[in-house]
Amino acid sequence: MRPAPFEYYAPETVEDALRLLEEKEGAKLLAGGQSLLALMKLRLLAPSALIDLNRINGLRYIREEGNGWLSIGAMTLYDELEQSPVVRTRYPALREALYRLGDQQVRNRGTIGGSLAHADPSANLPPAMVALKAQIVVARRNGERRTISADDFFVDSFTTALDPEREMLVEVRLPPWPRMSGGTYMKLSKREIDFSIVEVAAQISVDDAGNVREARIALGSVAPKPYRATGAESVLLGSKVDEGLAARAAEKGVEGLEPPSDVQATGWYRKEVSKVLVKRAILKAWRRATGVEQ
Amino acid sequence: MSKASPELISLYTQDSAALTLKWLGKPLKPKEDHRLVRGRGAFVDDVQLPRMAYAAFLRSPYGHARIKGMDISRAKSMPGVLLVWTGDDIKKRMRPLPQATPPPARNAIDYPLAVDKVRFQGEPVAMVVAESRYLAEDAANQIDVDYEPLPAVMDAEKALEPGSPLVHEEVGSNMIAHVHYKWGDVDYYFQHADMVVDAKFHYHRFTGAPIEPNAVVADYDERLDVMTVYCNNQAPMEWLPQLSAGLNMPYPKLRVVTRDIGGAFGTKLINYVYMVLASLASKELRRPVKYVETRTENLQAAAHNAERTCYVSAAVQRDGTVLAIRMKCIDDDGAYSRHEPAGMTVWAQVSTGLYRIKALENDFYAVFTNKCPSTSIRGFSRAPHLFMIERIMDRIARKLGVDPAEIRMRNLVRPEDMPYMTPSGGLYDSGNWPDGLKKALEAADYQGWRRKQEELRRQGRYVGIGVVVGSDSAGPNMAQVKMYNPGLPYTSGTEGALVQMTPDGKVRVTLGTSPQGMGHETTAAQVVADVLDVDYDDIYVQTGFDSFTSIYTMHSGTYGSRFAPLGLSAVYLAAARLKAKLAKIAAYMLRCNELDVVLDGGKAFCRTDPQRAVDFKRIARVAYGNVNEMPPGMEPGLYSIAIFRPPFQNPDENRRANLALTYSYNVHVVVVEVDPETGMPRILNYVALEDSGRIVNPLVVDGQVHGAIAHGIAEALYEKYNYDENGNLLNSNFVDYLVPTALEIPPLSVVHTETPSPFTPTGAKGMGEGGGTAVQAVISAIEDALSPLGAELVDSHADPETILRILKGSSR
Amino acid sequence: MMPQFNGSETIEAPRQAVWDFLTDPQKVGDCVPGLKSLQVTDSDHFTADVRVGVGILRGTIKVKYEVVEKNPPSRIVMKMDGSGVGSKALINSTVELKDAPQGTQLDWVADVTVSGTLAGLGARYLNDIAFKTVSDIFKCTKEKLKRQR
Amino acid sequence: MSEGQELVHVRVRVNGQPYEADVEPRTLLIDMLRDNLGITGPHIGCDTGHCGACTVILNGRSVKSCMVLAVQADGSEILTVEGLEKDGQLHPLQEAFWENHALQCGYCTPGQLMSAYFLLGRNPNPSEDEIRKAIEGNLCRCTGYVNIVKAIKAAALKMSSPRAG
Repeated sequence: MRPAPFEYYAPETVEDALRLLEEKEGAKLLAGGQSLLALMKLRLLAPSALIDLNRINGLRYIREEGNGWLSIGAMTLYDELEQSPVVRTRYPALREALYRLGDQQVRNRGTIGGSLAHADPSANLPPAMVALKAQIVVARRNGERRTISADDFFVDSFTTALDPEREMLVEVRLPPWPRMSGGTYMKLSKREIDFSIVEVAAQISVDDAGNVREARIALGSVAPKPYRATGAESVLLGSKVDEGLAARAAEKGVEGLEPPSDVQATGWYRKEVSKVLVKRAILKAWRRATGVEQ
Repeated sequence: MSKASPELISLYTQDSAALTLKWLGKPLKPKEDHRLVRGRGAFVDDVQLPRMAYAAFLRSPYGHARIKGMDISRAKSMPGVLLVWTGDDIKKRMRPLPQATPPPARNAIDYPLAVDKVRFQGEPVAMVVAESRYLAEDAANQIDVDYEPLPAVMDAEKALEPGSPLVHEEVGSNMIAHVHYKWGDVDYYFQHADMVVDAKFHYHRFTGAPIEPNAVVADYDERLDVMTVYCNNQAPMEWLPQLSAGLNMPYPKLRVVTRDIGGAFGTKLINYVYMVLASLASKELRRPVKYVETRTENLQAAAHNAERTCYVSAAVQRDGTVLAIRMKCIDDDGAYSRHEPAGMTVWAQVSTGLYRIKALENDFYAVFTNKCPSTSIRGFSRAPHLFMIERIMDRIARKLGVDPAEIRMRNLVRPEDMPYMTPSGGLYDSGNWPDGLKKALEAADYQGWRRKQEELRRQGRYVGIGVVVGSDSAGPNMAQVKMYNPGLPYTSGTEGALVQMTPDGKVRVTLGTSPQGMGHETTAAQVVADVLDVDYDDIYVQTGFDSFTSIYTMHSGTYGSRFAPLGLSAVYLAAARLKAKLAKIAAYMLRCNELDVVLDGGKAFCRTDPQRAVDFKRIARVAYGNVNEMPPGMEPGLYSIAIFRPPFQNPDENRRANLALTYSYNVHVVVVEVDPETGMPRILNYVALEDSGRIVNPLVVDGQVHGAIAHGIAEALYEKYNYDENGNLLNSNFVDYLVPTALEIPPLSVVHTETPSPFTPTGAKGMGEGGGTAVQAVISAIEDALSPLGAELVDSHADPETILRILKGSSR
Repeated sequence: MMPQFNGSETIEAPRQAVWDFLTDPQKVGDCVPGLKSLQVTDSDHFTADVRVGVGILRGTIKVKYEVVEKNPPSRIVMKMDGSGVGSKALINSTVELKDAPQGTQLDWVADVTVSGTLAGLGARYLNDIAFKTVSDIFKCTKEKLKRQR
Repeated sequence: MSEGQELVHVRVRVNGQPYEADVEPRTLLIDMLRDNLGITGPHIGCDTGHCGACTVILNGRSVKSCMVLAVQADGSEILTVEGLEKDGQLHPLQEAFWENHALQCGYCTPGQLMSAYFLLGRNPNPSEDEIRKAIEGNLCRCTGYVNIVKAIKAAALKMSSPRAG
C-alpha cells in the first residue's frame, strides 16, 4: 500500500521545524519514520504535511556531561546507541532494549526521539526510559525549552505530554546511577522482531552490603503507558534479593494490573507472564548491581 | 492392504534404459541462481511497458454484508483515474466463474468483483485503474459503499446446522459437497478389535505467504488481437478456460507467460481472478494494466488453506496393530469454491497413512463459510489427513504405554510388501520405511534424548520428543475430483516437454511447468545432460512458461510436487527420443551399424572403429541444413516433443484408485522444551530423514526439505489466522501474521535414504511439500513435553498461551 | 472482540430537558467532538464529518447517526456508524435517564464493533476513539444543559 | 507519472552512477528505484517494513527502501544488489549464495544479500547466532534460512582469508 498525498518540508533548524509545525495544520514530524511511514502506507494515518527532521544538524549525538549525565540527541539512531560503549557499560537495560528493538534495518533508521514521541504502548524504549529515570527535553519556538520526567512524559497510548502542534522532543537525558547499580530489559514475544506481549525494564542499586537502595521497575504492553511496578519496588527496598523475595515483589508489582487482550495474547496471559518477567528482571538486575553477573 | 498384483506393477513400471547416470545426483550449481543472486530475476512486478496503467481494489471491511449502494462518482472524477468498475460492470462483461462443484453448490454465483453481497473480509468490491498505483489507491479510498452487515458464518460445524445464515442463498445450505468413503470391512474390525481409541483433532487456518504477492500485467495488442498476460500463476493452463471464457477469446489468442515466480506454496492457483480483471481492463482501455497485490490484500484475500476438523476412531489390537480407522471430517473451504472442494478427495492419496491399516471409513463434508476462499497450500489435504493419522498413533501409543516410535515401527508398510496397494487403491511405489525410521532415530540419538528427557523432568524441565513419519504423495491423478463430482471431464496428470538440439549443437528445452524456485531449469538440464551425455552448460532451459512456445496439457503447472514424477519424465522421454534420432543419423553418417553407435561426451562413434566419430554439432548442422547427408526419408530437424502420461485410471464405483504416481517418505524427530512459567516453546534438536527416490540434485532436494520443515514449524508455532465472530481477520499483515525469521527456525539436519521409484524413468519421486510432517512432529513433541500433566493437544497450532493454560490447568 | 464501555453523568436539569436535548440531532451533533460539518437529515438522523485526533490517529471520518429506539422520557438507543481509513466502527449506545436529586441521572452503555483493516491492527486505536467520542457527547450534554439554566 | 501533486526533483548516486528523477513527496524510495530508475533488484514484499526484500545500503547503512521516502534520499549514495558485482566478478557473498543454493525463488535474495553485506562490513567473522540476528529483518519462505546462514559463513571465511577479494 502507498501513503496518501502530503506536503513535505525538510527544515534545517529546530526553530524552522517548530514554526512549520505551528503553521501547517495537521502536520506531523518525521524522524526515523519506521512506525509513521508504515501507518501512513496502511492509510491508518494521513497527515496533511510531514516535517522531516533528518536534515536538522545537531540532533544526533551521545554526550557524557561533566555532572555524569548522559545526553542523547533526539535524532540519534537506535543502532548508534546500541553500539555505544557508554550505553553498553552504564545502561545495560537500555542496551538490551535497543538490541531487541525491530531489526538491523529498523535500528539503522529509527531514532530514540521518534520512538518516545510515538509512545506506542508496546515499544521497547518507554519502559527503559522510565526505569532509568530519564529526563526528556522538549523544545518550543524562540529557543524555549522544558524538561519532563519519563514518568510524566507518557500520558496514554500514542499520547505524550508533548503539545503536538507546538512542541518537539530534542534530547533525552539519563541520570548517572551509583557504582553498585545494575539493570536489565526483558521482552516476551513470539518472534524476536515483534512488539512485546510483555516487556520489563528494571534498574536496581544496592549498598555495599548488597541491600537494595533503589529499584525502578517498568512494564510495557500491559497498559496504555509504561506501568511502574511500584508495589514490587517497595518490597525490594532495604533487603537482599533472592528467588523468594523477587517472586513476592513480582506478585505485589502486578497486583493492580489489568492488561489488554489482543490477537497475540489475552490479558490473563499478559498478567501471568508479567509476574514471571518482573521476577526474572529483578534477579538479573540485582545480580548485576552486586557484580555477581555482568 | 497387500502387495500389488504383478499386472499392475508391470503396467506402472517405466523403462530407464537411456540414463547414463553421469549427471544425475550431482550437486551442480543451480542455473536459476546465477541471475537471482545478481538481482536479475524476471518477476511480474519487474515488467514495465509503455503507457502502463495500475489497478487497485476497494475491498470489503465486512465478513458478510449486503451491498445496499455504492457511490463511485468522487473516485471517477479524480485526476489520473482511467476506470472504476463495480460488480455490476463486471456482470455486464463476463459470465460467472465456472463452478467445479456438484449441484446444488454449483448454483453459487462467483464474480471476481462482489455482486449484491460480500462474503469475506477483503473481497474486492470495486476496481480502479489509474495512471499510477498511488492514484489508484487514492481513488479506491474515495468510493463510498453502503453495507448492511449480515450475521457471519464462522464455524464450519455450525454452518451445517439448520437455520444457519447462508453464505450463498442460491445454494440453499452451506454444504459444498458430502462424500462417504468406505474401504474394507470397517465394521468387522471395529467389532473384533481389542480396543477403540477416539479423538477429535482440528487442523488450523494459515497460508503460504510467499514473499512475492499475486501480480499480473495484462497487455492487449489491438493490432494482433492478442492478449498477453504476464502472471505468477502456478498452473496457467488449468485456468485458461476461465480466462478464455472471461475474455471471450480463443486459446491461440491468449498468451499466458510466467517467468521467475517469488514463491507460491499453493497460494498462486486462484489468482486467475486478477488475470481476468486486468485483462478485461486492458482490453477496455487499450493499455497495459498492472496489478500487484499488497501484503495486506495477500494475507486477507489471496488464499488460505482449508481448516479441517476430524473425529477419529481407531480399532486397535493389544499388540499395537491398527486394524481400521473411522473418521468424520469437515473442511472449512471459505466463501467460494475456486479451487476447493478438491481437498475432500486429495487426502485419499494417503488414506491409511504409511501403515498396513486394513480398512478405512471417512464421512467427509466440505462447507462454505465467510472466510477467505481456500486452495492447496503446501501439503494440501494430505498434510491435515496425516496429522489426524499421526496424532491418533500417538494417542494409541500412550494408551498402550508403547513408545511412539515403536507403535509406528509395528504398523509401517514393510519393504517386502512394496509396491503396496492400500485399501483405497493407492499404489505405494517403493522404499524401506522401517529401516528409514531406524536410521532417523539413530541420527537423532533418540534413545539418548529419551534418557536426557528423564533427567530433565526430574529437574522440573519440560522436554518432549516428537517422532513422526510422513509421505509426499506426488504427481496427482486429477481423476480424484470425480469422487465429489463424477461429471467433471478432468482426469489423470500429464506433463509436456520439448527438447531441441539447435543447429549449433546446443540443446534448448521448454517445460510445461511454471516453477517458483524448485530448480526446474537445473534438474531438467541434468536429466537431458544425463540422457544425451552432453555438457550441462550446453543445455538452455527456457525460464518459466509461455503458452505460445511451451508444450503443455491442461494439467501443466507446478503444484502437487509433480515435477520430478511427471515433468522430468516428459523431459526424459523427449531426450531419449532425440538420442535415438541422433544415433540413427550418426550411424548413417559413420556408415556404422546403428547398434554399434555409441554416444559419448557430445559425440558419436562406431564401436567397431572408434576412430570413426562425429560430434553432435556436425550432426545438428546436417539435420537442419545439409539434409541430403541424412538417412533417406528421415524427417529433418532435431525437435523432440514428449507428453508423459502415467497409467492412471478413474476411481471405481467404490472410489478406489491410485491417486498419485510416487510416494516419497520422511521421518522427523524433533526435541522441544517449553518454559513452564511462560509456555514459550523452544526447539532443541531437529533431524529429518528423506527418501524421495533417486536424487537428481542434492542441493535442490535439501533446499525443499529445509523449506517444508520451516513451513511446518511456522504453522505449528507461529502462523495462525484469527477471525473474530463477525468475520474480521485479526492478523492480515506481517505485524500480526507471524512469518518466522532466522531466529525462530533452528538449525536443521537432513539425512537421506535413496530408493529409486520403479514408476518413473529417472527413479526420482516427487517431494517438497513435506506432507506436513514437521507440523505433526512439533505438536507431538509439545504434547510429549506436557505428558506428565496428561495434556492432550487437539489443534495443529500451539502458541505460548495455549501451552501455559495447559501447564496452569486453566482453560480459555 | 466486542468491547463494552459505560459511564454515567449527573445532569443539573430536569429529565424532560435532557430528553429534548438528546432527541434533537442538531444538538447531539454539535456535541460530537472534532465536528467539522453536520447535516441533519430528519428528527432521528444526521451525518457528520468528524476530525479524530486520539493519540496518533488523525484524520477525518464520516459519522452516520441514527436513533433506533425512543421510549420517552427515559430510554434512547442510538447507532453511530463511523467509516474511514479502510475500516468501519459501529457504535451501539443505550442511554437510560432517571430522576436524581440534583436533576437527571444519565447512564449509558456502548459497544463497539470494528471492521476492516483496523479490526486487527488498530482495534486498540479505534476502541479508544469510540469510547472517548461517546463519553464526550454526554459530558458535552451535561455542560450545555448546565449553562442553559 | 501522476497528477497527484507537484513533483520534487531528486538526485542520487546508485551503484556509483548518478540518477535524477521527479517524484511526488510521498513516493517511496523503493518505487523510485524500481519504477523511475528501472533498478528492479530490490523487491516489494509487504506494507509494514517486515519482509526486508527491499533492503538497500543508504549512505553506508542497510535500510528498507519501502520505509524511506525518495525525497529523503536526495543527495545520497545507494548500493543495491546490482552494485555488488565488480567488473563481471560476482561478490563473494553472491558466489557463496550460488554455491550453497542459499535461495530458491530468489525474491528475498537481494535483501538478504544487502543485510549480509552490512553485517560483514561491521563484523568480518560473525558467529552463526550473529548471522541469524543480522538477517532477522529479512523474511525467507523457501530455504528455512539453513543455506543462507551457511552461505554467509562461507563468504565471511572467503573474504577474511588473505587471497580473497
